[in-house]
Amino acid sequence: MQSTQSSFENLRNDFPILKRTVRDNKPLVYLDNASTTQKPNQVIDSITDFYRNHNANIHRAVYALAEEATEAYEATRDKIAKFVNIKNRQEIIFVRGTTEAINLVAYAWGRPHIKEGDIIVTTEYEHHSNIVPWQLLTQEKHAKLEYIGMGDNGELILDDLDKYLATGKVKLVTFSLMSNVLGTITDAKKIIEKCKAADVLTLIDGAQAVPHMTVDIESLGCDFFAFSGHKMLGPTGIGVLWVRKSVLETMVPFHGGGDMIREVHKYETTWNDLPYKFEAGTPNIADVVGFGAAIDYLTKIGMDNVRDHEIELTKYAIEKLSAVKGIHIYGTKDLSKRGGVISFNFADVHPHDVAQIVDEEGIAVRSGHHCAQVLMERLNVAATSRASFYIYNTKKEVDLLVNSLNKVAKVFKL
Amino acid sequence: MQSTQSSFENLRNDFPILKRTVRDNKPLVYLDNASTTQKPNQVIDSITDFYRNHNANIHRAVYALAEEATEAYEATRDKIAKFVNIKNRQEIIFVRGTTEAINLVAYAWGRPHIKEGDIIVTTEYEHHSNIVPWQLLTQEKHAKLEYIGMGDNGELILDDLDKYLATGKVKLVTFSLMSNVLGTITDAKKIIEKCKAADVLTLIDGAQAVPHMTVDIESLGCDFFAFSGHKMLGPTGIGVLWVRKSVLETMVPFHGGGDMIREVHKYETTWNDLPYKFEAGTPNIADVVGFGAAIDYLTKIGMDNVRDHEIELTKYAIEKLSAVKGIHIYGTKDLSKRGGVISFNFADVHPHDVAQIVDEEGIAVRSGHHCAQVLMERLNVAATSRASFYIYNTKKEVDLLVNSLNKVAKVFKL
Amino acid sequence: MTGNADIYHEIIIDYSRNPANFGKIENHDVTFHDSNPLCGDSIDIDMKIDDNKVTDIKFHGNGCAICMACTSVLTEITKGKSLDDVRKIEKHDILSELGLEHLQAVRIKCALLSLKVLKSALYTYLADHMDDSQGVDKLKEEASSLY
Amino acid sequence: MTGNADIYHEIIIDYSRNPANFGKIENHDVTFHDSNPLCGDSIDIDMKIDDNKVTDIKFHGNGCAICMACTSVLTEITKGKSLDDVRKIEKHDILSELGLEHLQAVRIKCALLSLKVLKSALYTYLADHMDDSQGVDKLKEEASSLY
Ligand SMILES: Cc1ncc(COP(=O)(O)O)c(C=O)c1O
Ligand SMILES: Cc1ncc(COP(=O)(O)O)c(C=O)c1O
Repeated sequence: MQSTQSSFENLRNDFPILKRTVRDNKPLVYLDNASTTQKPNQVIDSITDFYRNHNANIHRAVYALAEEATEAYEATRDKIAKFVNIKNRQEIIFVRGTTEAINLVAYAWGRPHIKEGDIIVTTEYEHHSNIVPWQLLTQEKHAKLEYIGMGDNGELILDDLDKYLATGKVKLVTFSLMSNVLGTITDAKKIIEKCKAADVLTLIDGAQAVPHMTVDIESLGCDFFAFSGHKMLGPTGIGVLWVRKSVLETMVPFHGGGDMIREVHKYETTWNDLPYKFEAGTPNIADVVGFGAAIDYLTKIGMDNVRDHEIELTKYAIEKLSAVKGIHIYGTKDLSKRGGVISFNFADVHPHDVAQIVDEEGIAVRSGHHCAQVLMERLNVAATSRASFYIYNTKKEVDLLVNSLNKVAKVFKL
Repeated sequence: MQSTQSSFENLRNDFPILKRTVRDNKPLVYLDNASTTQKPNQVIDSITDFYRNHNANIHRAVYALAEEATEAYEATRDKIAKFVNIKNRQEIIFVRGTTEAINLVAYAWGRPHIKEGDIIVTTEYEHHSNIVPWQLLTQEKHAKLEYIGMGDNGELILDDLDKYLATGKVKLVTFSLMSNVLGTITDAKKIIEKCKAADVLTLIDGAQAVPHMTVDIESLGCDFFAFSGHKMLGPTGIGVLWVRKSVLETMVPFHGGGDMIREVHKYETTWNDLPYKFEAGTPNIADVVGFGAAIDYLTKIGMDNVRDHEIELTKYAIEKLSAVKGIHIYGTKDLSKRGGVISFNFADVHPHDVAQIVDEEGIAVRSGHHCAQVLMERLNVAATSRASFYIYNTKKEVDLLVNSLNKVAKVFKL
Repeated sequence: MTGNADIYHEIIIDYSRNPANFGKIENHDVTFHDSNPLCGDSIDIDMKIDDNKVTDIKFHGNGCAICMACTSVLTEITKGKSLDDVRKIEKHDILSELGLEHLQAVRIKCALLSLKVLKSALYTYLADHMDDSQGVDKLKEEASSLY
Repeated sequence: MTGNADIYHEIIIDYSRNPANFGKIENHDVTFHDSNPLCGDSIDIDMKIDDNKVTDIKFHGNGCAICMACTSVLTEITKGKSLDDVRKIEKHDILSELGLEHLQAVRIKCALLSLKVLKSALYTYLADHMDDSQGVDKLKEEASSLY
């Protein structure tokens, strides 16, 4: 596919919800893609097809349907491996989403490895799901949680990392590859290089990065990587945890139950091979299949094209929004260092009120703390409004957003 | 709806997969319902409709789609409350399935409450998901896991429970309301009565019971109750944990992340109200909605009618199978004490070989240990074959199963 | 779906910029803090209570126009009332005052956060000052089931 | 989907009722146990090894007809072979012997469980008897990636 605005316009036909109107017959302008994305027919149909033609539980039965279901389920593992460049499919664990992935690491790796006095390092711009699990873990183990600070340009201050690494007590450095509030793309290579030199493991929260740019886990060199299907055209309820095999082998089971065992006896149990040891119980089979369809869809477009499209939209949006009197945009304006997530505030109007008024015009933007209250404290605001783009968004939609902000100005007499 | 065989025959039209053929153009006879059930159009369509018309993340945004998605998601909580008689919707937590539900209890209730020397009691006929989490917990805490034994009639020996309760050390008794191998319906009222008298909490694994009979959690009087959507016409990836509020209030968070917090600061965090404290991250929204459609569907049929239909089928199947030379059926033949799950062995033929040969005739039965290896040890077998029924199965399908067993006899020269 | 834009009438906008009873009471008899986990709105209410009457009430915190306007109205209604009468304040009293009866579910939480804080403050005060633990429990239940 | 019923030919049925080399070796030089987590099939292999040759091999355990037949054939192939030759045994050697080349994925595990056990046993033996840790690691990898 060619990366032109018009070819991206054509994609819109694949997304039935984009034909909807909301409120007073206004066409839907969906700009909350950092929260969750819409789904193309290809993904919806693959789920329907699974239930209509192949549904069965996987791995355990010999009959035809079970064979087909297992094949479809495992095929997604291979698609993921290819999509983000993972060499060994045994390292890919299906989870509900990024949140479960990170909690799995905190329990199954963190509890046996983190000891009193150890340090886990996160950053000031993390999503709650990359903060709270580490608070719980460090509190339990009497270890410490430290933060890499953020500069006013929305980028991390890596000197902070050096300072913590110098203590020799750091066991894990965990960070988002792209901020869900500011869109900042983290300099992962530099962080991982420093951590490797200090023999410290790294976890990447890829929830915002994987949907929007080419990601190559092999060449990043991290040890854990997490992302969610629903933020990249896939269904809700499915995500991925990748763990380097040498690390995965040092982890204890997370959930006990069916499929993760080798032999269960009354008083002792042995574990299944990787990755099944970490996939207890009936998994979300149909949505794994649907996730595979989402990856096919994105692969066909090409992730570099997705990124180009979003850079173009973001550039246009920053220009247009900056021209509105009273709008303050957070984060860097260097487009090579940011994704298509734009957080802003509008004079003294609370983001909730902004969101509510633009919603009357059919425009869906998010307002609030975006599950990043530590960052809100750092920015010294209670909340922001946020517009975030995906492949189906257009410049015309940016114009509609800007127009609707004029209505906010009118209501609030700005 | 009237509970006649013909009205149940009509239901088959709602299930597109039942029109499929498998292998050599054989019509599909699906008899692995204890593992997972097929889905009616009503459920499939509700998922499709969600993605085509209402998809958004829930709870946090003010725009129209988010409002609709949140309403649809929360409506299922109310449907569940009504379906299994739960008085307080705040006690209902959405999880991936029964396995996650039980693990959640083991972590969030078990870890703060179980101490060295305490006893947790389970039973010999539990699914691995109601054994392994307790092995992990009791090993960590230097506590003990004990088993209520099973008699040759497939029923629990409740004297064992008395013996353990008499020690005064039991903190939890956990059991399946219906065995997934033998179909035995546990005498839950009697167990709970004994436990209440001893001030001991009870957990019910309702994975097999809720799909097949009327369940009234309020009148059962247990403290924890778990079940899975995919075993009752619902999508994969969604299940329920119910916890009595007074117990839920003593539980620590399980997963940390978005939606489960009230306020996150760098070094401390406060928790959201129930049940959200236990629902971290983006949940499996579309499948929660689909689960609601499954409950609507079952409600319309009436669970007493479902039970009657299955008793009739089971009676017929036990008669027919017993007439085949070399077939041994496990468990009780008292139909008032068992559900529609029939485990059997056929002379010296390994269940895998039975399953494979009948699969050639289009018949899907399960073979293996059914995630119940402790029960297999108790029965002194490595595996069994298992046929399990649901609303769409017919007597004709039972006949086809019996016919296909004749082919097994021929191949193995019985 | 009905339109919601008309909720932003003059009174709401005015209150949001000039909230009533905004501030702190240094020597309060009771104070309570709560926040809305979904959006981060955050409210503290301080009260002076003499002779079972709310003789002064002030709030501070951060919220949207709806939240600020409702909190303003709530404090105005509360001031001077007996504790018994404060207990009787219902969501309808605030919503109707501002024409917000048809607010959508997610914004109801913005509108009623302050009522939740007020009821919790009252509960806290009463728990310290009365023996009737049953009445206090009922109040606690009431506060937590407001939305 | 192709039919699979023809896999149940005479030889398989015979082996399943009368497995070759079934039993235990009391004074074995190496033994290994593994099971198939999905179905519960479970196999132990004992070997006598003299002068880098498998001089005796026996197995016991429980499995379906496919598992029993494949294990029988595997032990027959193995007996008398040098360790180097045992290392070279591949899945194809067993599957083709029994006409099982087109077995579906889930049954492949029944067919190859014993090969996995054999390779693991060999790895265990070599780890104790040789210094070339690299070769041993490779063998371990090989065993675990059989299916
Ligand atoms: C009795 C019982 N408990 C628990 C489970 C586990 O349920 P799930 O795989 O949906 O987590 C099952 C189903 O396999 C079951 O039959
Ligand atoms: C950066 C980041 N991390 C983690 C998450 C959590 O993902 P999920 O809600 O799918 O578990 C999100 C999305 O909300 C996110 O943007």
